Amino acid sequence: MTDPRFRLSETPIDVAAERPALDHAAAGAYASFEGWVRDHNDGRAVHRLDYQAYAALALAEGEAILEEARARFRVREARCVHRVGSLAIGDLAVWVGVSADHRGAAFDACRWIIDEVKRRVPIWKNEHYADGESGWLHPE
Amino acid sequence: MTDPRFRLSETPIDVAAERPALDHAAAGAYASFEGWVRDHNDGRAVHRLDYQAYAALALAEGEAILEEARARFRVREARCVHRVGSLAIGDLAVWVGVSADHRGAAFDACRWIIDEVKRRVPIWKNEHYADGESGWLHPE
Amino acid sequence: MNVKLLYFASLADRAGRGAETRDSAARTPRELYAEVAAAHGFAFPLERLRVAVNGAFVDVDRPLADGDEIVFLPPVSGG
Amino acid sequence: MNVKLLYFASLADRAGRGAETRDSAARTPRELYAEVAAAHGFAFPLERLRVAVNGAFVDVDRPLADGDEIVFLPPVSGG
Repeated sequence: MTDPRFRLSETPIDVAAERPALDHAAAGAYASFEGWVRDHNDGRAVHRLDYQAYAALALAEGEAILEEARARFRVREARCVHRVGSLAIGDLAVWVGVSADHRGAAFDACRWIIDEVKRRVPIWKNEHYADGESGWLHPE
Repeated sequence: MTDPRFRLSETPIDVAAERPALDHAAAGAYASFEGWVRDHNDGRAVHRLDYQAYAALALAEGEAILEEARARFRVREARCVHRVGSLAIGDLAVWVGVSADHRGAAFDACRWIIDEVKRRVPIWKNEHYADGESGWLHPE
Repeated sequence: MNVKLLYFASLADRAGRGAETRDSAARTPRELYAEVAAAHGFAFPLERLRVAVNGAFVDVDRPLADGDEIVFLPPVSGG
Repeated sequence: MNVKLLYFASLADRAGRGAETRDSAARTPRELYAEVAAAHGFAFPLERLRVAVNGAFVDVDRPLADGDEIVFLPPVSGG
């Protein structure tokens, strides 16, 4: 079993610890994306949020996305870690890192990966609002 | 005098130390780019390289690029640090970080900034090849 | 036939549980969803859900087998 | 008129120095480049260079003044 490229984490994501897996002597470019918990959404003040995952399928689908990215783009390595559990404003919710020989491929792959993760991976966000309400987000 | 957004560094860039300047409670997205020293270029094995800058103008031009990015894109903050001096394979040569409310603006601004830095900022690369030769790069 | 269902996010809230085992005559996920939507008052039309059986996405008209683990996935919001 | 020139990258290698002060009759950067290119054997046509005077990019036909610091910038390769 090889080291998984997509992971779920119940504890804070340590970006510095993820980085060595992306190092490659031939790679001149590294692009990364981080999703942070915002203090607002759709005009409502957000206090904190929870992420819930259907873990077995999330891991399989995340891994499939990263494999697809490696086939579609000229990249050396690509990784993603997504938080689950309870997060506060400013916390890192998701990290994507891509290394490539050239910057175009690194940017393109990184953006494609986060778009696909948000579209396909079974993870749901429950936002807790300043007014005490909360709600699971199910985008149209 | 405000904290400069663009800097030159004669010592290794500490990405973790740069990050707090980009934090913003309203920012849900952070995109970054890192340029690493590759072990090859145009088919030649590269051993190490030197970056030389016309520092006064590089700082002014870099700062202008970051100000332009903040005017062009809906971003919260944008920063860049470029190394000067002697670097080895795998060393971080340039870092760009952008925070924004949404990921589209973060990616677009990050990519635009590195493209402009490479096009406009007076910094030159001297590559030292495995065969003992070296040469300043002056792209067409 | 016995099937196991897992519920996530607003479906879990509405069902008041994260999982249940049902004795069902449903032959497909489509028939099973009609049954559990009526039982728990799920508001999502099936078209807005994806279906997974035993940890893989499947078509809603694929036959079910005894012991299958079925998940109706509401639109995701990770990232 | 006295002007100071800074040289970078391959121009510095070719000139064998990073800076020099010249007593020149050149009225513009264009005229000054013709003079220093002949003196040091610079191969770049002026069209491939950018010109900075006193730390800011300028047009090659802008008048020079006594004491100006002039830089002819070869194509950059940072990043």
